[in-house]
This record gives sequence, structure tokens and C-alpha cells, in this order.
Amino acid sequence: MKFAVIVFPGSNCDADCFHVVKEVMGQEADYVWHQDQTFKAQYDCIVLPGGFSYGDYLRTGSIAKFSPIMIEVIKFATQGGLVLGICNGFQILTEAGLLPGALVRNKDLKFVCKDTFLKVENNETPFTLDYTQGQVIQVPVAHGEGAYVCDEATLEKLKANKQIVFRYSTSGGETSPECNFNGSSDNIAGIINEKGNVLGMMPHPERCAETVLGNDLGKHVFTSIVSWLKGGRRNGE
Amino acid sequence: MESKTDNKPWVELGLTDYEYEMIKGILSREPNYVELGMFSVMWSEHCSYKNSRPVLKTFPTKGAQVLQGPGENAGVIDIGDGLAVAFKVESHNHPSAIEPYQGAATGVGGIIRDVFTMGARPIALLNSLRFGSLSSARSRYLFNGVVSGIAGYGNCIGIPTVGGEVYFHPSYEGNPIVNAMCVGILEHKDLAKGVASGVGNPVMVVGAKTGRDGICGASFASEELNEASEEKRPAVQVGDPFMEKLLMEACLELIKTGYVVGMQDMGAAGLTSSSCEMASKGDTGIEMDVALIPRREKGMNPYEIMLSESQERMLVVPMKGKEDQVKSIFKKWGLDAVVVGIVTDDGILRIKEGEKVVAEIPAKALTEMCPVFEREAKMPEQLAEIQKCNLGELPEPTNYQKTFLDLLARPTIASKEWVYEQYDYMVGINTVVRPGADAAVVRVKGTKKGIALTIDCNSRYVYLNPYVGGKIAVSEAARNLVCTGAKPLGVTDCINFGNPEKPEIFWQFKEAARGIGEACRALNTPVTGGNVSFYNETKGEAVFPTPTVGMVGLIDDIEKVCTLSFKNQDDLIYLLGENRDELGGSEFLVMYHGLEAGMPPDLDLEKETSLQECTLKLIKEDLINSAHDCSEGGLSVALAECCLAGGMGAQIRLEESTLRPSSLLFGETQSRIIISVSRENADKVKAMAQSHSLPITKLGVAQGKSLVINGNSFTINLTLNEIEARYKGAIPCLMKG
Amino acid sequence: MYKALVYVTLKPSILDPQGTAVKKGLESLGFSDVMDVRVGKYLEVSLEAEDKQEALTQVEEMCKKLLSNPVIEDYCFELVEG
Amino acid sequence: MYKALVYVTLKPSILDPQGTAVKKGLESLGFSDVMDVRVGKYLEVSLEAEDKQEALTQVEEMCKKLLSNPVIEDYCFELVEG
Ligand SMILES: Nc1ncnc2c1ncn2[C@@H]1O[C@H](COP(=O)(O)OP(=O)(O)O)[C@@H](O)[C@H]1O
Ligand SMILES: [Mg+2]
Repeated sequence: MKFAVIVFPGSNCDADCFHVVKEVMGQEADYVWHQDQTFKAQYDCIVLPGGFSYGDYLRTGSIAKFSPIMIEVIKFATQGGLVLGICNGFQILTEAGLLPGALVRNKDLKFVCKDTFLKVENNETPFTLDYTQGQVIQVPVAHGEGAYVCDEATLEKLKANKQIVFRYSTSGGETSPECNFNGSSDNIAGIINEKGNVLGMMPHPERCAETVLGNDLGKHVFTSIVSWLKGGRRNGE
Repeated sequence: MESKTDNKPWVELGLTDYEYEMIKGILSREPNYVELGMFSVMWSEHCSYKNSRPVLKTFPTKGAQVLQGPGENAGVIDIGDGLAVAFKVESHNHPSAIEPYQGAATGVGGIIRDVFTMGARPIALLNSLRFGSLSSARSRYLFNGVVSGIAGYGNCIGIPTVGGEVYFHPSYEGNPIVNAMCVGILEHKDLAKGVASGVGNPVMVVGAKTGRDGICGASFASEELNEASEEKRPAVQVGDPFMEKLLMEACLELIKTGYVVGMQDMGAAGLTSSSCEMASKGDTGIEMDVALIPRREKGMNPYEIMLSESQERMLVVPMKGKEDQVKSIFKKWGLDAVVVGIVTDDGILRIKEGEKVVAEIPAKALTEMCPVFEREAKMPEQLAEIQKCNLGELPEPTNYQKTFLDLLARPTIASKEWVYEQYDYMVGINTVVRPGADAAVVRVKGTKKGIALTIDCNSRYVYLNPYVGGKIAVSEAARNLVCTGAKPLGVTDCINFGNPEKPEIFWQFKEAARGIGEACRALNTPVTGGNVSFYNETKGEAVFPTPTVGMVGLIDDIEKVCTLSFKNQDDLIYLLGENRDELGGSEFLVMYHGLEAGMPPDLDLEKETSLQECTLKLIKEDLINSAHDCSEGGLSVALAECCLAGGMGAQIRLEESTLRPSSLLFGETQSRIIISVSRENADKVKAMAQSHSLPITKLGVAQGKSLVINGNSFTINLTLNEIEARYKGAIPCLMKG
Repeated sequence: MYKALVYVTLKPSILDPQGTAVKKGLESLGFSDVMDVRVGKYLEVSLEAEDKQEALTQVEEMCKKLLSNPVIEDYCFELVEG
Repeated sequence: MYKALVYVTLKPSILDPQGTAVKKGLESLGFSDVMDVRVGKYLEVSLEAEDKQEALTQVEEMCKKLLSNPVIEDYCFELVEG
């Protein structure tokens, strides 16, 4: 399988995603520069990494969405290719209109870096099929603008279509307001588009994909992608 | 500015009459205003170390592991496998007092540049912070601003902030201490230096455009803060971490090409310092045209251009003929790279504006010919009295459990989670031991190795006895590294003191340096660089003498990294080292008795060395499951930290009846480490301690969800939840104001 | 030369934690009569354009494409000459 | 009830990285005639006051004490009724 990790000026989790795909997963990976007009190879999955593209100035992701490569990314997504946006990548995906809603300042206005618990709300996506439905995983977050917002109608639609993939929860899987540290609508930590091929999430699965870092549960986002691409079998099928 | 009619313009710029005469002697003429400005910044304490140089010379700086000692942008230490670590600490106290967010942010930006200029990729940041009491609104404002400034810069550029320390004490009320440390990794072959050699090589300015930011910032940093500072302050420098990220990537890419002869960041004194330092180190001259320098503002004159402290800029000397390659790398990152001058053979820094020469000074006059002062040193008169304070007769606390809880909630002791949760401490996916432990550990990808990092100083000890306090700062730093299983390798230090022209302050400095030097020798951790910040005073009152010690250590096998948490039910808990009746300088003494007096705990370097050697061996041989240093708050607080870190309680029985319970529980005796051990290894551990002539005492067992400490005349019995609420709740609660 | 003064504000339906924090800050300073605070952005964009109409069209487009996000924000602007 | 429209801008000599980034962004979108962009804050503060004079005094003080940072920013405001 071949992954592309897009590098925007100010991306800073690009090398982390690359490392996990290549060294931990043993898959092929290329860095793709934001100024490139076309993909120079066939890719199976595109990763928009975390960081502060264009310094996060104005609004997170707002300037990155106009990078030349984004036209290609949008084309790739429209044709059903797998796109994973993590943190700043999620912000870019919403700005670019590939995912609904927007990400705004955390409710306490502070950047927060810590472990959170996520409940897997939908394990039938290409990004989560190696998790069990309802599984609770510990994954770190690191963001200042990660509160997911959208209008009522969109939220209803997200729910109806099972587009909410991860929600902040307690270690026991309760999605109570106390664990909604950043003030997201409905504890949303990650969503997928209607077609089910574009996932955006604020937490960083690439930061917990190796045991030496104390936790490797995040790895399954990547193993899921690979399973799916291999003509994957979903859990329980 | 040039039209100033003051008949002694040099005084306005912070130079003395004596210095002005020297300058005339060097130039054999009157300096013009631009030249005077250049001398004033380069001869400021901040750039010239004129008050500290003779003392700093006493530090040990050599060792087999040292690839680059003091004198470059950062020290460099060998870690094997052709790899090395570059690291340095820097103060940004005065800018942070004026504008905490930007002051701290630009401090972080500056220290990062120091590290990547060496050809190293920065992999971790640390910071050492000191503020007044959190009961003051101004201290809260500064604390909040500084922490978000550090976060704002470090998080954006994508270098994890993995550790640090924060103290609160009234002496810092008007003058906070903000020290930032950066650590990077490089391959030996990429080691770059700040030298301009090769006559005829071009001199290039790269990175951000030059504006009127922070003109005379270096001189500003070399004066006491007073009411007039508010007025005199230079245009505040604003950091642009996004720009710096691009600059860092471009510079590292450039160094890989092998085209770089020398590279120097523009920190304090901007273009002036970078150009004269590069020429001076290269035994060359530089000729430069300020008209060619990309500017952000209109109408800037040569004086302003030469003295601007705009951030995110570097001076690069590439090989002749490689200018276009340099430009194309910077262009890719969207940055300016402009040839502004040339390396010459006459040793002169010649600044032109177009055809007109606006300054002409021997480069070494600015760097090496600055007058150096051996200041008078005198022990402060009251100190002997303070040290003699009789602590033997103090009443014991009436309720040890309450005292223990109060101590846990002292901002200086309480968890700093409120701080480090604002820092991205994971980006880079190397952080194996996160903030909240004795030292942070980052792995070195592609090897089995790990780097352990810490920064430490208890300035109350230094105040009470600078010599002992200096020894403790180094020893504690090393001990923190050792607790993770790392062998300490080298030191970077940041001297934050008052006005060195006062004999009492200079005495503190000399004594602290003596202690630091001695400890560094004993522990084989040479000083590879550092920073001096004097004049940390408000209204004539100096801060506590604060020589922070940043230290780097090496772990051979990252799988063997040791942490502080109790891990297994029924593990035995031991203390390596001995408890003594030493309450002087302790947090308990201030909190309960309102005393900052007595002698600080003693430090015996021989005992310290055997403690560290023994602990390292125990970790290497997999004999222990945890290790934690006892520091502020003493044994009881350290035990609580071991419990909280792993969510595992402990049953402790302290038998020693000769010690007062307050000393036993809260005294801050040095050279003590708490370890936990599986029962089957207990004998081996005891044997190992004995072979190092090290006292070892059984404290109890790890178990349950409570911490119980029993002694002959006291009992502490608390659930971990109760302890955590105080320990973690203290700072957030105070910050809500 | 024209200068566009652009105001970007959060839609009323979107929570404004910054506004709330400022309001609290004002209250703790003793300004007890503050009813509400909303925090937005103010941009000054200087541009060359043939004429005012041209400038208006350009700025309108900038606002739509980049300066505001219609999901969460509203914008308005004025144009001044010089 | 009064509403103060407060504009907080960076002092002219202070670096504005946001403004620079937005300018570059606009350029890459094809707005080649943008000469300069500065980014500031826009606040709407609703408050009760006896009369306009009282409101003016209050807002002036808020700006000085909290809404702007005099070290790096300038401010100005208008007051509207209702
Ligand atoms: N300013 C800070 N930034 C990041 N981490 C911090 C900061 N202050 C304290 N910490 C972390 O909190 C922990 C406790 O610090 P400290 O009490 O100084 O430990 P010790 O006494 O072992 O040196 C350490 O892991 C330290 O790195
Ligand atoms: Mg410490």
C-alpha cells in the first residue's frame, strides 16, 4: 500500500505520520509538497497531518486549503480515495469543504495536550474496522482549536448516517459532558464524510502507535486502512 | 536619533566615560553614532559577559564526550553512533516582565535558533520559570502570559516542551525569571559553527525582514528594571513561530548540502553581534551594505538596521559560487536570502550604506577588547546571622497530616500539570517519559538510545549558601537524570542574579559558580555553555540568586528506562541514602514557621557520586522497578509523587526515632532516592547498596489506593484521591483568581 | 489605493468563549454593567484597484473565499480611499 | 443600553505575522494587488450606563485596562445607542 503524507508549510506531525506508516506499519510512504500540482505516484491513502499550517494564522486550515495540492486531494477524495486528516488535517478538511462543520477555539481558550479516552462509535469505516464497536481507546490530543461545531441539521444528519466515528468519553465509555474538555458539539472527536472515505479527527492516533511510547492503540487506525485496502474484511463479517 | 544634542551620547547608550575613552583609543578617533551604538550593545553585559567572564572561566569545560564547549551558539556532546546532542539555555527575563507572552515566546525562538544553527534538529524544549506569589494579580498575569507564550511558540514550531520547573517566591514579583532550554540532535559531520572564514565568501542574510523591533534590547537586558523602563522599552519583539519553522527547515536543508562555511543566528544585538562575532572567530573581516538588507519598515537608518533585534533571521556565510543554491533552498520555503556583503582579510567590520561607509570597527574590538571587570565580592552582612538561625528548638507541627496536605498544595511543590498541559510535549513522537517525572526522556529514532533532560535550581538554597546551593543544583539535576537510568553527560547553565556591581551579589555569583564547578567536576558533567543574566532587580532589590542548571544524559537502552511510579502490588520500597535533621531552606520551614533561614541541606559529593552510580547500576541490571529523587517537600512528598504517578498506594513505616518527625517527613536532605523492588530482588539490591557503602532503609510496601505513613509519633493516612485533589488542584485553583 | 476595513464576527448561534472570558475579566475589574461581549476580527486590507467598484468586488471575494468561514462567521466591510 | 464597537490594532512598528500570512494567502489566491494586510481585533461590548458620557468613560477605561495591551496595541472605539 502506498501512502502520501502532505507537507504544508507549518505542518509538524508530517514526520510522525510518515514514521508510523513506514517504520511501524511497514508500508510505502511519500512526502508530498503542498506546491505540487499533481501526484507523482498512485496513492492508496492520503494523510493530512497535524501541525500549524501557515501558522494557523487567520483561522486554522484556512490558508492551507488553497495550496495547489489540495485540488488534487479533493479530486482524489471525490473519486472515493481514502483521506485521513488528523488535528490540523481535520481543520483543513472542514475548511476545504470535504467534511461538514468547523473547528473553533477550545472552550477554556487554552491549548491542551493530554491523553483522552475515545469511544469508537462506528467501526464500519475503513479507518476503524480493526476496532470493536463501542471500544474505548486512549489517544492523546494536542490542540487549541479543536471544538467541533456545526448547525443542528448537520448534527442530525451526522447522527443519522453514523458519521460520528469517535467521541470523547470516560475510560468506561460514557460520553458524558465532563469529558468534553474542549466543548465540541455532542463530544465529537472525529467524523467521516457521507461517502465514508474521508475521516477527520482531532486526537492523534500516530502518537500512540508504539509500545515504547506507552500505548499502541492508535495503530489500529492505520492497520484498519491497510486491511480495508487489501479488500478488507470488516470485523464480524 | 542621530540628531541628539546630548553632549555625552554614550552615557545615554549605557557606556561609561572610561569605556568611551577606550573606544576612542581603539579607533584612534571619535566614534560616530552608528559605531557608538554597536559598541554599546556589544559591550553590554548581555553580549560581553564583562562582569562574569573571569568567574565563568573556572567551570570545567572539557571531557571526552565534549565535541563543542562554550563559545559557540550551543554546546555539543557526543552520544555515540556518530550522533551528538546540541543544547543550550537562555534567559528572557526582562522582555517577559514587560510583555510576558511575546517575551517568553521570543526567548523560545532565540534558543531554538541557537541549536539549529549548530546543524542540529531540535527535538525538545525545557523551561525554568520563577514568579512572585500567585496571590498577586500581576504574578498570575505574568505566569499565565509566559506559559502561553512558551506554548504558543513551541507548539506551533512543533518541538515538544518536555520538562522544566516553576517556583514562586516574592523576590521575583517585579522581575520574573524565564529561562528556555533547547536540545537538538545532529550527525557529527553536520556540526556547523558561527565563523566567517574564506576571504571572498559571500555574507547572506536569510529569514525574516528587518524592522525596528527591540532596538537596544541587549542594553535593556543589562539594566535594572525601574519605573522608567516602561518608557524606555524598545519596540517589543513579536515572535513568528511559523516563520521560524520555515527558517529552521531551510537552514537544516542548507547544512545538509555542505555549502555552509559558517552560520550565526541574530539574537541580541542583531546584525551587529552576528557579523562581528563571525568575523572575530574567523580572524577575518566582513564588509556589508545595509542598503541591501530586506526591511519591513520604511526609512530605517543604518543605526536602526544594525541594532534591530527582529526575530527569525540568520547570517550565513556559504562557499563562494553557491549563492544561487542557497537562494533556491530558501525560496522553496518562501524566505528571503540576500547577499549583503563579503568576507574580507583585514579584520575590520565595515558597514556601508550604498557607497558610503557608515561604520568601520575592528571586529575583535567589539568582541574581545571589551573591558573585563573583576568585581569586588563580599559576603552579605546579615547572611551569617540568617545561617545561624537556631532551627533545633522549633515546635513540631500539631497535625502532620494537615501539614503534609498543605505542603502538597504549595504552588512550588504542587503538580505543574496546569503548565505542561498547555505545551505539546508529544509532537515528534519521541517522548518516552513525559513531564511530571524526575527528568524527561526522548528516544533517538533509529537507535536504541534515549536522551534524558532536566533543568533544576532551588534558589532558596543558593540564597542561604550560594556555594552549597550551586553544588545542589548540579547534583539534583544529575540525580534526576540518573533516576531515569541515564548517565549524566553535560551541563548548560543560566546565571540569573542581581546587579554584579554590588559586592554582595558578586559574592553570591562567585560562590555559586564555585559550587557548580566543583559538582560538575565530581560528576563528570562539563559545562558546555550557558547564559548570564544580571541586573535582575526591582527598586534595588535583587531576586534570589538563581543559577539554573540544564543537564543532558544518555540512556543506552530505551527499553530499560526507569520511572518514578510504584508499579506492582507488594513491591518493597526502600530509601537509598540517609535522612538527616536538616530543615534549613526547606519549603516546610517557610510554610509552617515563616522562616527562610538556616543552612541549606549539606551536600557531600562523594556520597552523591556513589548514590548515582549505585542507582544507575540497579537500573541497568533490572533490579528495581522505580526510582524517584527526594526534593522539595522531602520524603513524604516524594512518596506521594511515586504513588500518584502510577495510581498505586503504599504502606510506609518510618522507624528512625532520633529524628524529629518534621525533619523526617518534610526535611530536604540531599542525596536520597526512593526505589521500589520486587521481593525476589531485595537481597541483590541491598548487596549492591552495601558495595557502594550506601545506607539503604526499608520504608514499606506498595499496595492499595492509599498512602499510609506511620512513625512513632505520627500517622498520615490518605486516599490517593485526597492527595491528588490537593496536589493537582492547587495551581488551577489559584489561577482562577 | 483603497483600504478595506473588514469585520469578521462569529455567527450569533456560535458560542464565543473569548467573549465570555473578556466579560468575566471586565467584571472582575469592577465593570459590573457589562451585559455582553463578542470578540471578532478586524482586518485592514490595502489594495490597488482601478476604481471603487473594482475594489468592492475584489474585497467581497476575499471575504467569501478566505477572510471568513461561512459556517461559523459573518463579515462586513467598508472601503475607504487612500 | 449602549454598545461599544472597539477596534484593537497592533502598533504600526510591531510585526504582524498574521497579516503577512493573510497577505501571502490572498496573493496565492490570485489577489495580486494587495499591498498590505494588518489583523486586529474587533469587540462588541454591550453595557448599561447612565448616559453617553458615563459609557464613554467606562469603555475608555476598559480599553486601557483589559481590551488592549498598550505595549503592543492601539485601540479606538465608537459608541452606539441601544
Ligand atoms: N515549566 C515547566 N514546563 C514543563 N514541565 C514542567 C515545568 N515545571 C515543572 N514541570 C515538570 O513537572 C515535574 C516536577 O518538577 P519539579 O518539581 O521541578 O521536579 P524535581 O523536583 O524532580 O526536579 C517535572 O517532570 C517537570 O519537568
Ligand atoms: Mg526541581
